[in-house]
Amino acid sequence: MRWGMVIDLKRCIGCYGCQLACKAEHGTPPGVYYARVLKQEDGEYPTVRQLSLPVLCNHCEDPPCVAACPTGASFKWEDGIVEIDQDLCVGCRSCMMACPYTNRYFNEQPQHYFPQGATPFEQARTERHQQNVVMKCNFCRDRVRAGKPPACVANCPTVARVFGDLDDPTSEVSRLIKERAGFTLHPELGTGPSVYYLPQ
Amino acid sequence: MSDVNAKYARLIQDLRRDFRPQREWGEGRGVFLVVGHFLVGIAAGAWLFGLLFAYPPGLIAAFLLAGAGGIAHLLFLGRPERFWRMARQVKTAWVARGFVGLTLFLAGAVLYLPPLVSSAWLWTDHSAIAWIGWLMAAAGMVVMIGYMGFVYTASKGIPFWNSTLHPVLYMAYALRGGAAALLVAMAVRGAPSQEMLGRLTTIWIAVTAVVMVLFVLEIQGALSGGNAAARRSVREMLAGRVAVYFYGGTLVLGLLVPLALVSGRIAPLSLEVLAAIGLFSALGDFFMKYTTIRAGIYLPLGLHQARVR
Amino acid sequence: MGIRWDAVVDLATVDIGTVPPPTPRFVIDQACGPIAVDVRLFGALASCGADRSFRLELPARATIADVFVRLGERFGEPFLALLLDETGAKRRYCRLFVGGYPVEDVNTPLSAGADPSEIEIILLVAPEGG
Amino acid sequence: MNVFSPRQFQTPARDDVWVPSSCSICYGTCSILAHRVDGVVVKIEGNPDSAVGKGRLCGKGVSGIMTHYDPNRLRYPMRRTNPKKGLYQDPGWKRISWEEALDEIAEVLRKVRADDPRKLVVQRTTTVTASRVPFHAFASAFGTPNFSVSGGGQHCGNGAHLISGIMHASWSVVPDFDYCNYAIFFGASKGHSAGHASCSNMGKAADARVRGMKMVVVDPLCNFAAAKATEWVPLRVGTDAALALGMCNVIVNDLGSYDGPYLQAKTNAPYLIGEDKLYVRHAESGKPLVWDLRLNGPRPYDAVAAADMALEGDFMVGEKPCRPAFQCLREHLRKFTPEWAERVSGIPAATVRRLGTEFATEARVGSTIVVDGVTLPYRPVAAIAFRGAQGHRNSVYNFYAVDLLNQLVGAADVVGGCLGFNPTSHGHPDTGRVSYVPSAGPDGLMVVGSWMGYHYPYPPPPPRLPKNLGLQDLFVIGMTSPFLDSVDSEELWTKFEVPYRPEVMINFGANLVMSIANKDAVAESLSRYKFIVSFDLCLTETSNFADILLPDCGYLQSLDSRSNFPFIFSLPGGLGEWCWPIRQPVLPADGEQRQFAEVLLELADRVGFRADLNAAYNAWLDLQPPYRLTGDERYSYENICDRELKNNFGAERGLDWFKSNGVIKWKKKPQEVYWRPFVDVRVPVYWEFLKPIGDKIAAIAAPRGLNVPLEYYDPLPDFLPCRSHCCDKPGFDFYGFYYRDVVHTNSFTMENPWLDEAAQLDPFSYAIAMNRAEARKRGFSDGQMVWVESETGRKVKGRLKLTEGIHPEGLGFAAMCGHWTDGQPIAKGKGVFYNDLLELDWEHASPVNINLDLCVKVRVMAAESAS
Repeated sequence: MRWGMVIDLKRCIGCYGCQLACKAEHGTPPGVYYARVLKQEDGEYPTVRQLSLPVLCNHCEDPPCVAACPTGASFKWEDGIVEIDQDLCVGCRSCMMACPYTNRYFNEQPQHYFPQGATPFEQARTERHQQNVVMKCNFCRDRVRAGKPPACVANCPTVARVFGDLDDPTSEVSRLIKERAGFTLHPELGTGPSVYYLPQ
Repeated sequence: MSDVNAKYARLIQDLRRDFRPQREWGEGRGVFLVVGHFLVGIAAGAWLFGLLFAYPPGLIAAFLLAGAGGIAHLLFLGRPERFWRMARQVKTAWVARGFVGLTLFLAGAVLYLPPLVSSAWLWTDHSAIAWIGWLMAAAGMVVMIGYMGFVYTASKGIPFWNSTLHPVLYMAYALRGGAAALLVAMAVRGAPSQEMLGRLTTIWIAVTAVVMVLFVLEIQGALSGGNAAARRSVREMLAGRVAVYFYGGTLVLGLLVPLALVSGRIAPLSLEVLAAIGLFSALGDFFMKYTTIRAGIYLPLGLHQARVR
Repeated sequence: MGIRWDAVVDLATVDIGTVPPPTPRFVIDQACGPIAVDVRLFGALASCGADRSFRLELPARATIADVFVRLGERFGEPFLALLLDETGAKRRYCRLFVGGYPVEDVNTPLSAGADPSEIEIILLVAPEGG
Repeated sequence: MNVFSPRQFQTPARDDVWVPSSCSICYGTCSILAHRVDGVVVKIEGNPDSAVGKGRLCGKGVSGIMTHYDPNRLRYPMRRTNPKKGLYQDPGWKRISWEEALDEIAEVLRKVRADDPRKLVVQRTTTVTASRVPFHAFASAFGTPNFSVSGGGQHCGNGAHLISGIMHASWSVVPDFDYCNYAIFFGASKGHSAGHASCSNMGKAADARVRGMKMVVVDPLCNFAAAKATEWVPLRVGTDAALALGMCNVIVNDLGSYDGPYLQAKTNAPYLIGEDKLYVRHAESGKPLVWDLRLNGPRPYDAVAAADMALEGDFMVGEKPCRPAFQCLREHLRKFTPEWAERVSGIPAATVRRLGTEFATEARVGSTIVVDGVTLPYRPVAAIAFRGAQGHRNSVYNFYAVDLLNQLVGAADVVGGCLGFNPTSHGHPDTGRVSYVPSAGPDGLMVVGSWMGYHYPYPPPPPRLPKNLGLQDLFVIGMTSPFLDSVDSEELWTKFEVPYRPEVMINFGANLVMSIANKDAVAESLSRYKFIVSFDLCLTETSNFADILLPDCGYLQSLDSRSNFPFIFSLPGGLGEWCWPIRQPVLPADGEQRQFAEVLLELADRVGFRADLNAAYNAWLDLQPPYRLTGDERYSYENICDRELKNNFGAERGLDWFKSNGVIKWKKKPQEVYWRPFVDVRVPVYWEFLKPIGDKIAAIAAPRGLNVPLEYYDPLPDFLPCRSHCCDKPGFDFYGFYYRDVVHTNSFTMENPWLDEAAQLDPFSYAIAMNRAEARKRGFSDGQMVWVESETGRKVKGRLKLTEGIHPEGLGFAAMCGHWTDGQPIAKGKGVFYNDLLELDWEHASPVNINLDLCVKVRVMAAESAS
């Protein structure tokens, strides 16, 4: 059992639906993004391509962040999901330096979005998060265990995201990776990401 | 705009960039991490030379520096009240190892030092307790000299730090710092012998040479290594955000001034001058670490790479 | 362009749907005798001087068109111009309901039931964007 | 995997429910499930039960929570204490009670209604689709024809909707994503960003990409649609018609691969045109004549089999030389050579030729396909235009020219072609409602079966000396008008002897100061009003001009019975399901907020025209016995919604049923989606009706000193330059234009901190896009602050984003940002206020559909860098 995600760059239009659905799901404070969409361009006028790359924690098979964490706050579940136990984090941020995908955030930003203070939503959601610890995506583990896909997957208007078991060769994720030449980011680092991308 | 809001605004700007600078270590409260690493390194070196030269003031200085270094680390942590948890992952995490090393060292020093200073102590410097202390401190010292570089090498997110030279470089820093600390100590408490002072000076010059060579190799490696982020880091250091600290701190204060002093042209080599050399070189080491850390640029997530692969 | 475009589909076999017949679903009684209708004017029509509710007596087999003629006689051309365009056709934004059912075709005959059928007329706002 | 229905989430123990409702962050109005836990909305997800969004939302939709919980929301009615009105005048708001507010408003309305009801202007934002009926009903009942949708229409707008209506009987067009193989987009982002049925289209477009649909995107900027296209074709801003006409010429005159049978059967191509450019008509019936090839003589169009109608040739009818409309079109197109197109648009002639050839080839003219057992014409190509192509002075011809591509190859509302959004509905199987089908109007040309208002695109009413402040009854091709607010409105009203002036405005959520053109023009027109009452969520730059502010309920606190009707507006087009969702309150009103619809009913009672309002609701909702509102009885808005639902879906399916079920849906039939072959209507490939209208308008306007350039009323499309194309002022070498951003809705969402944050992270959202090479030439660097100045000296400031993805002459701005009100602290100072560069007058409006010209020639100057 190893949870993984496939993101189809051919489908993705970079609408930020995932990034914002994630914000709503986790109530992350300003400056903390479990999911993001990167925009870059490639080529020269007029043969140029605008590219969108949705990123999130890769839940690596061999996660450098876990190795670098002195307290064991960063750890890996048996289902492959890498998570942070915020009660254990001392905020040394070694994991942020260790993660080659810059998907970890140190929660020292403002804790609410409006100058007037926390909204009822933020009181209910954001205030569950501890300050001065490192935060990141956990593949919506609670949703997954309740039989629902992660928020970013469930919401994607272009259905660009598929979630499933990478260990099961018959799962849709495995099939897509095989059929459409799925690839991971920075494979040369040997981290074994569980997030795969399908080419444009 | 308040401090947090300023941080937030800057984070947003950073996230828009292809090459995002690391700001967690070395900026704001992060500067305490640099100070901590700096002090702990010197402490380890000082302890080493203190033992070699059987020079108690050096050992005391080392102990004080290590203590200060520990405190600096606590000031850096997001959750200092949980510091003790850092011992948990020694198996994999260099930070954990460093923490254990420092703890060993401090504890050991507490056992070993007192009888050395006052004869009227609960146990003598030849007692088993003292010997255990000596062993613990020595072990801690070894870890403290060794671990720091690996913390950076293990940081896959910052290509500039990945070089295998980093650990060696940090060991050299420790020795150079240690030598410097001893010079200062001797300036304050008086040198046991001219001959010892001479040897120490020679060691300092030798280590300094090694540090310089290693540093140049590291820069050269980063430039030739082919990693855009690493090259970007070097640019930050030589011509970017932290260039001023590099030239002013590392080169002028840390290298030119001490060399000028060593040359003896400015003033005859007195104990005070050697102390000054020690201080300046230590300062230089600080800035060398500071600039290296500040120049850290995260490995970018290239969409081109993602697309073409 | 080999195939006849308009011969492609078989109108006979496919349910192509139609707009519900414009003819209202109230009884159309062919019996002779005058028809009485209560006319109610709303909105702009009500607030332009005309009395907003009155009864009209019309001959047998009268149609909506006849009602318009009477309205013209009663309130004059400017008023009628609000309801009909220069070509004499009912303006689209002039909505007309007989016995509660919408009527578009002005040639629709009126019923001659026992109780007079009620005619509601209102002008709706035309433009919209977005 | 995540398909769950709202019901199974009801847990009695504590408050934890998923409430089915409708989004309202943009007019796309996707169906949502709002998750409420202990009285707090903690999540908004798409409603998988609904065809609108199919359970998925865009970034804006999921962020609605923060718009709802904005602490800057208005909570109490307020009255201004500072009589002086101006852009930077502090109104000095003072809290008042609803009683005071309603009394004062009712008093004002009573006076003006007694005096002249037309002095009331009702204005609404288009964002809340369901506000359409309540405000239209109110205006109709009150008796004013003066209705405005603020910047809506002017910006999206008069060309796109007019021509989609005339040619496809719908509000907008979209490729048949299920079957299309080759789509060419002109300044459109359908399926890739904002817009009607945006989320649903995103999914359909993605499926099409994976299926292998080729997409060519013609746009000065390589962004949302272009990023996913097989080919991006940059062009000079506002010259879309040139490319389209060049392609038409290639298709008709070089390749001759047009769909003759379609043109014969479904267009006015065979109608005979005389030298006066008008139809040659049958003496008795007055019907247009066609040339009957079998009898070799002229006969009324409805008396001849389509196959026998001549498309080409020169004929004599009596003494009159004439030729089929198609012959005229064909001749007319000859002058639009690819080389000419290149000169105008900057697109290489070779590319124009290639695109024309590809389009004609991919059209597979003459082919058929079987869908759900029904044999249908198959034309898997679509030419789609929207906001970008039509937002110009040459609005009509740009859009007309693009749609001609579809008409020439018969790719209109058939499988794989260009589809209107749901132009034909046979209604719900149980009730047969709501059902509508396009019908044949004057001269056999198509009249829409369903529309947003009663100003139908065809047939246009005869022009008259205008009585409406917007002058749409003179410029009858136009729909929404700039003349309510333009700098020359008073001048125009005087010229045309408009017998009254606007005095009172009811504004619903529209931020007119920012949403139409430069703020000074709008400010001037707003300060002319004696009294303005504004329903708002937060203070806006426009509410600054209001006398009384009313705190509206947000969409999570509101009830509406028709989130997505009319279907032609924002129900996804193409195959799939019909779907009727509602909106229902998830949370109670905060403070003294009240939903606008209830307030309007209350006002009608106080002013004393409830009977008229009831009648107006009956008419707008087509309520029929037994659900009609009677007399002046006081119905609540909830009651009216309940009646509409029962009226449409049967007694058992009232509001309660919808509250627990969320939506009702039923399958679309192929003959509804691909209706064109089944409905005997023709569309104009030769706009004969335009000429007489132009002449009539000129006859009214000329004597009154307004020159109407008649070249805009020629029956056949041409390329007519915008003002910006004629600017030769030295230094002014960029065409400024704006585009809709994917994370923002008009000027509304910058105050939502999640969306604002996403926009800040995006390289383009708050920046000004400039071609990198051009920037280098001028010594500009990425991230530099610059001033952008129009010919007339209007200036906006912004941060440059250098990109390879923009035409060298283009300067791209996203959305309508740059707020300055303190009432929206998050939005304040973010992004660039592009509209402030736009002129608002007759000179910059299309003389035919009065669409505002949204491009402007500008120069760029370095500004002292900030941030």
